[in-house]
Amino acid sequence: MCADALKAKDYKSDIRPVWCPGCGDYGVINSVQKAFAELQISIDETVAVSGIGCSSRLPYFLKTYGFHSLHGRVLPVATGIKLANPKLEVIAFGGDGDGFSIGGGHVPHVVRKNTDITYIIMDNHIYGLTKGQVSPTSNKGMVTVTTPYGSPDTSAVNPLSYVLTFGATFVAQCYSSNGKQMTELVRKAIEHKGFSYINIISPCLTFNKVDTTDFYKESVIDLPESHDPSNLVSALDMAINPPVGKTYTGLFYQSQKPTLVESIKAQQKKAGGDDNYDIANVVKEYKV
Amino acid sequence: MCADALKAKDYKSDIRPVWCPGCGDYGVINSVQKAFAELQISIDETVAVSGIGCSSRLPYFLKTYGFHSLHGRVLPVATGIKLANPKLEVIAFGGDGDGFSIGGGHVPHVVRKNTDITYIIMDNHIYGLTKGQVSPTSNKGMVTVTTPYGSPDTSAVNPLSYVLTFGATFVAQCYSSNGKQMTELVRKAIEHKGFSYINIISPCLTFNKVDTTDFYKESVIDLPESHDPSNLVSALDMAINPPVGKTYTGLFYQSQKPTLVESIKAQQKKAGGDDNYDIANVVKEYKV
Amino acid sequence: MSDLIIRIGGEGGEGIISAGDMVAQAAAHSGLNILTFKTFPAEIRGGYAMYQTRFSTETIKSEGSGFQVFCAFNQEALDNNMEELIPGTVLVYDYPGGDIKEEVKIDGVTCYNVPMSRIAKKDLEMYRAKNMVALGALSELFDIDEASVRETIQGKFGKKGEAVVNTNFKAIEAGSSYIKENHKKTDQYTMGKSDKKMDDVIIISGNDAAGLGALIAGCDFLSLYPITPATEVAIFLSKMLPRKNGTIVQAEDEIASLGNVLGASFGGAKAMTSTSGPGLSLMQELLGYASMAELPCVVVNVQRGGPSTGLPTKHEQSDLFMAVHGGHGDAPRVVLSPENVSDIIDIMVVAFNISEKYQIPVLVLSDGSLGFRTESIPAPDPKSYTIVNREKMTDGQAEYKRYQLTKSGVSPISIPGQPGGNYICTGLEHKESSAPSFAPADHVAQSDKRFKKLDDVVKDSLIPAPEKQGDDDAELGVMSWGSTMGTVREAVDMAIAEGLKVKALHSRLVWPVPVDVIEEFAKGCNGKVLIPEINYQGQLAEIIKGKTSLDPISYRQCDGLPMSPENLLAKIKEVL
Amino acid sequence: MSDLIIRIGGEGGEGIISAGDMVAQAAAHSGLNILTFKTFPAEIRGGYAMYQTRFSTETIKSEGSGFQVFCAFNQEALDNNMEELIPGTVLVYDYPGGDIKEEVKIDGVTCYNVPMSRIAKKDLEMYRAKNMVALGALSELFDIDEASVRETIQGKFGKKGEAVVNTNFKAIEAGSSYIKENHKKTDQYTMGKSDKKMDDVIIISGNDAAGLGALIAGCDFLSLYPITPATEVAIFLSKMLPRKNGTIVQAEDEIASLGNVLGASFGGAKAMTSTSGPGLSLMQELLGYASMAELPCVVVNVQRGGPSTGLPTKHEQSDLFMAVHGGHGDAPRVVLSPENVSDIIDIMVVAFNISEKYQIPVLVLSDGSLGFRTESIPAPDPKSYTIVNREKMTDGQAEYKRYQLTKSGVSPISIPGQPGGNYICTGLEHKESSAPSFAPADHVAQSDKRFKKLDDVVKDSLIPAPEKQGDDDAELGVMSWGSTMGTVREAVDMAIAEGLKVKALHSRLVWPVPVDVIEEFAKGCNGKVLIPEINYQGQLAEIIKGKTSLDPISYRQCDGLPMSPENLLAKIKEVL
Ligand SMILES: Cc1ncc(C[n+]2csc(CCOP(=O)(O)OP(=O)(O)O)c2C)c(N)n1
Ligand SMILES: Cc1ncc(C[n+]2csc(CCOP(=O)(O)OP(=O)(O)O)c2C)c(N)n1
Ligand code: SF4
Ligand code: SF4
Ligand SMILES: [Mg+2]
Ligand SMILES: [Mg+2]
Repeated sequence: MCADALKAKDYKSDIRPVWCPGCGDYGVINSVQKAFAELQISIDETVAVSGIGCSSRLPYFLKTYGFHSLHGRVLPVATGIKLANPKLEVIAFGGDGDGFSIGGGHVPHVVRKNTDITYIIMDNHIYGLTKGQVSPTSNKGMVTVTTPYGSPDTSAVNPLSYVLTFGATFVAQCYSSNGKQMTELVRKAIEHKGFSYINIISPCLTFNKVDTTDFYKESVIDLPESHDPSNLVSALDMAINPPVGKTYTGLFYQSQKPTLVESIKAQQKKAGGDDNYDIANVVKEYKV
Repeated sequence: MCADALKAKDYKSDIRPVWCPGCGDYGVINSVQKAFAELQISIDETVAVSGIGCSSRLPYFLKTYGFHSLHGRVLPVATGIKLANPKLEVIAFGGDGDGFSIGGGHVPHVVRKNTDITYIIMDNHIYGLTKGQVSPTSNKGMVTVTTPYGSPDTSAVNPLSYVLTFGATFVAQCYSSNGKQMTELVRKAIEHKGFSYINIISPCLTFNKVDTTDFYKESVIDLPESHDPSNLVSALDMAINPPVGKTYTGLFYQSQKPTLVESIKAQQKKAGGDDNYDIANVVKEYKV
Repeated sequence: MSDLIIRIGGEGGEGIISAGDMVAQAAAHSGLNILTFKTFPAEIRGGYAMYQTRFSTETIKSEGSGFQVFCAFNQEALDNNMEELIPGTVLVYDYPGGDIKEEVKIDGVTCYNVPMSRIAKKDLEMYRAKNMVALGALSELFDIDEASVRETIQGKFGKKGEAVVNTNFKAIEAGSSYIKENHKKTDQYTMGKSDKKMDDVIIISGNDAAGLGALIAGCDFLSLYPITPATEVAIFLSKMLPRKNGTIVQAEDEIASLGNVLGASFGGAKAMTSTSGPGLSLMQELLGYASMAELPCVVVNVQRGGPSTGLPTKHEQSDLFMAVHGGHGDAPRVVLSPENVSDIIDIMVVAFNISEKYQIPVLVLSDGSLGFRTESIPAPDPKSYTIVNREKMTDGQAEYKRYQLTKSGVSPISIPGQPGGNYICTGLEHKESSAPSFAPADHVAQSDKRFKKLDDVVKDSLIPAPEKQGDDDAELGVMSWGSTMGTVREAVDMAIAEGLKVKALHSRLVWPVPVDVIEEFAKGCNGKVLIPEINYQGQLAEIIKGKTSLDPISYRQCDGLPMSPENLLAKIKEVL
Repeated sequence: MSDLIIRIGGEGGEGIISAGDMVAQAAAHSGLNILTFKTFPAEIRGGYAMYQTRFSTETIKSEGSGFQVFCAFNQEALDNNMEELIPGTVLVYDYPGGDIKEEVKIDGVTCYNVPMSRIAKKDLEMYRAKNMVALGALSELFDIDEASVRETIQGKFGKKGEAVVNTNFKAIEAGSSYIKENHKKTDQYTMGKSDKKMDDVIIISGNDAAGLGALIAGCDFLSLYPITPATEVAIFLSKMLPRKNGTIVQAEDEIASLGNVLGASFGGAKAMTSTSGPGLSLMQELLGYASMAELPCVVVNVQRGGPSTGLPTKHEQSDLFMAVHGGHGDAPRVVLSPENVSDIIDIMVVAFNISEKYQIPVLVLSDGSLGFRTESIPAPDPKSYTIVNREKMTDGQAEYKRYQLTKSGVSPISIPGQPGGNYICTGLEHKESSAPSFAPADHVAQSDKRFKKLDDVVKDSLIPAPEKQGDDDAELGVMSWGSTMGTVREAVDMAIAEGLKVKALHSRLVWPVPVDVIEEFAKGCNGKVLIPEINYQGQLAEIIKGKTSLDPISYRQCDGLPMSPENLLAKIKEVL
């Protein structure tokens, strides 16, 4: 690295994070800044996009361009930004509720189109910002303010199999207390061409008294060495069937497919796309 | 059957279907009416719910209660009806666009809660009612009015793996020209306790010139005898990897899990649920 | 001056639309102005469909009132139009051998039977040619220029080969022969002809024109979700945008569409979406975001009959309240409404210009009648338009503040990629820097900033000034919006011709309300202003009343149809 | 009469809220009326939080104006309130050893320092007890009844065991001892006491009260999506509904919530959802469906600062335009707005009654101030309320028509399960039978049917008649809506006490506008009507202007805070 290389702290904005002390999201932003530094990513050509939630506040604390959108709308917005200017590095951030509850309808389509963005979810199995209600990744029976008699939802959403089903080309999971692995995976996700997804287990100390750091200390384990990230069926298996009481972290799956930007460029080519196309030609086609 | 048993035609309403001649949806409604007759389903205690689309017109042509909701909203509405009165048989109908595009955000949650309804999609790989645009089940490259240079969507949605991923407890596929199989599967789906899903391949003769009846005549085949519908991995495999150029029909998967109605009843029990609960008790809790 | 309306009615799918299109094309070929009007069922097949064309040597301002000639393809069409078959009109109908089982006789109406179905099916053995037989009969009866008809058929079927063209010629001839052999023309209607040079005329629908206007404005991004009656805007742009390396996306729903658009606009694109009522309802939250984050964007809303799914293929102007007041909180927007097909092109350019200049969402309210109708209009010259782009942050600026408080409320915007322009686009209330703030002073200052823009919009010369029609001194003023403005023009012309003291004001800017202009207009007629519109509640009238000193007379029609000038004239006389 | 306002301010998470709650509880224990007001940051941690309690022997109508006593937990809190620390007020502040580094002296302000942080941390070795130390100091200074404070602590911590209770007692004592040992009271404020029997008084927040009202009304279905500041309505019902075998669902988003509700209503349930601005924006399409399909449903919208994500924890009344005019097409709704916590209970019952009776969606507009505040109110008697249920189809009816045209616009509804009641609930325009129809006559007739209901709603005695305050003959009338009505009551009382000729009208029905009552009210003051409200555009004023002959004077405050009676009184004097 040359002398004026950007350091992790150079990616910090002037705004101080507002998360509770001990929130997993602090670990996430640290790794993101480190990964940025490792890649020497351009501050001016990167956009951090988010929805609404504690986790969705992350872009404020980065020095890049940012877009704090609406609850659940991070993916459509990120798509628009990337398509407007494919040169930009577009990274979407959000929470489990933002991504899989109100925003869940966008996921299949952004994934299956292999949209050229990186999507990082801070999964705390709870709605943090609204002070502790069940989220789609909360387990059945969880007691929260809106489920005082236990959540009636038979199965939780599994973020990894969710995106794998729709054809995601990069899928990983990590844990907010494991900075080294997290930084590496964030870097790889950004480097990946096409849609990349990272599910970061990022505990909410304030409102989730079930899935705590103590709980994860025991349960988070690395994917087995034998797992081949080019094998989709194995990836699904690792996602759905980890050993009882355990959760795998690591790179589940990676592959290459045409990306949305590539497909749209191909369309433009087919249409004879020309930056200086004269609209008068269109008018002519309507002549009597 | 006794003398005054209901016949398929007794489930027909006075409104004449408005589909194009040859539309696959005619076959669907025939099988639905036959399955109703086989089950001797009550006209007054059944509700046919739908979204918006050619296929979503189906409830008008049934004599049961009906709810023609909004584009994409069939599942939330069907859920509300079932929860308001669990005695009702609630059957949701719709198209591939209605269900997996604008309505796609509801699918994961209605499925994972094992909501006690039957969901029948008439999948024609196109937007019929709006006159032929790509749908989420259309293949990449498809030329339509809004994709004159071919659809850029890298992968299509696979309805079967979609609902299997979220834990659907009854998943089947059939073809609108195979009345016998269709009637049997519709009957089984209605009999199933919990969420049941049937994907009916129902060609749009008017706007889909790719996935036509001629095409399906060759490509639709029965699931292999060896397939065990209690095996989820096999079901996913059959859904994702049929023989090249082929599509399986039959019962992919069936299992039992607590249903949403059961879970909610359990909550009420925990709360000491009492139909005649006196609200004055609540007021007391707020006394100074 | 010649002015003739020919209406064709029948079952959806019988080729009504293409027969009508050809009549219109042929007329335009003969140098006439045309304005068409179609309605069709919300179902894909079956149900009553209608296509009418108005021809004139003069500029056409509206669909007109009723018709002079009606061509019935079946009994339902005949029944539906029976009331309008008044003395002096002409009926051409499919008989015998078709759906109409009895000969028709109506007092004062000239009736010509033509066995269209029978000729197509039996004589020509091609049932789908029924509409061409009808076209032949109509051409013969009303003197539609034969060469022009042939040219139109050649243009339409040429690509499919000589055989197809000839088949259609044969059907046309069969129709015209039947008339020649069986009828003697007893009515006085003929389409006429004009020597006008048609070199610089195009025939285009309102929806295509909206797309064309967007192209001219420099739009390079569209995200859409299909919906009747707006889909054609997107179809047009799907074809055209890639030609200039623009991007089009069919999104998963309307929320995603506007999300795409706002992302693209932030990224520097001139972005838009097109939709109709139900879609616009879904966009309300993100529209509020655009107001708050000050992102330029254009939404074209082609209105249909409401509420809810309503009457998807029918004409109505009932989304004004939502356009103006739809989202939560106090969020400024601009609402424009074009008057006719030619105007749509201009108004789309204005929409983009205003949106870029003020960094504000602009809604363009078109409607079913305007979207579906075609008109012959002067070919626009793309180069002749003024194009405005957003004021960008100057490169190399120190301490850039995205939401800086300025006199105009507009602050320069940086585009990702610009060094030193980093900020966070946000829907939270914020400081000038874009950092969140819930301090009372920031909310007050930033609210002022956002709303201040509207003061300048009202006066901006980029928006065509409201046009006055008639003498300033009048007993009654008439105002409307959207396609009903055309009806007002025609009705007020008629009223003035009859010597009535009536005037009109035509404004494309609906919101913010151009209060001063309206007050001044109302003064000349002692505040007596009639506002006709196609909705139940009298939405424009209520908005004008809420914003000005006027207490307008609201005249509402809400039956899925445009308002006819005759109808409005009658109302004008009633209130005078 | 005693009337005292104590405000506590500090960093979110320092226990401000629970200290404030305890002050309020203790006061209520001593027989006083209380009304509290809190604001907290949109972030989970950090940022300025504030809790104030107003105590009085009389009925309390609003948050009041400013405070008499301010207790500062840190420098930011002190800074934020410096302007309001006017002569005559009292400051209690954390010093030395806390965040505030210098002794405070302000002209005319009595300042008592209490080293709350130091006492908690050093002396007691429990930092989180800072708020209890403060509570002890306040009790000592302002004569808050000791027994009541102890009872409150017992009530709050009793379940956690003796040890916890004692710890808190110790902290309280430390605070009061500090005052005894170091200060001599020099101000004149004391909380006072009343002999009022508190047996039939409850302390409840506005959000809980909304839930309670729903329970009383017979609500048995709630679907919700969490959102500040409305979540507590759902939290309340999540706990309570299952007790009566009711159903609650946390849906995937607000669209699904209202979808659930409409399905449940169709199925026969009394169903509702609770939300705030962004959620209500997303519900617009389905709300239009409810109007079209004539499904009863109640939506409680607890407003927050807008537009967009805006100021999620701040007070504002800016969703009125959307509530009235939000969706596409012409869709009738009813909008009600409660005045205070007690009123919310009643208005929720009214909302369900009207919704059931007229088969129409009813929106209840609460707001951040009303939702979060607690009040001591008379305990409601659930049995004393009139409950109205929808008119069902009579069993065994022949040829049932769901959308039959009736004089009132309301037609009996069948519930699935009723033999012979089969119909299709639809968002398409339809015939009386419910079969789709796009015929002009059906659209006209069914639109009339839908809107006719509003004529009866305005006159319905189920809705409390607008209340008049002051003499009919006055120089100025004042009107508002929601929680600002309380401010109007107090300010108008003050004005009248000063001999000014002012009166007020208080209507819970906001839409349809009760035109006749308002016109009559305005007559008595020559049409001079002032409309204060907490939004930027003056939304109620514009709506009233659009619907009546009034040209109201609009007075807007839009800074995230409620309007103070003093402030309004000044405005009243200005315009008189
Ligand atoms: C349309 C809308 N509905 C609801 C909300 C309220 N809301 C804000 S954040 C949030 C959920 C946050 O949970 P998650 O996405 O998991 O993020 P976390 O706070 O846990 O990081 C909700 C419901 C909103 N802002 N907008
Ligand atoms: C909010 C909204 N957006 C768009 C539409 C227009 N629309 C009606 S049906 C339809 C798609 C129909 O496709 P599908 O669901 O596959 O049904 P099909 O007609 O093919 O049976 C669309 C986009 C609408 N009615 N509402
Ligand atoms: S509430 Fe939970 S998720 Fe939010 S900042 Fe605190 S610890 Fe983190
Ligand atoms: S358009 Fe297609 S889906 Fe619709 S009715 Fe016709 S054939 Fe069926
Ligand atoms: Mg979360
Ligand atoms: Mg389809």
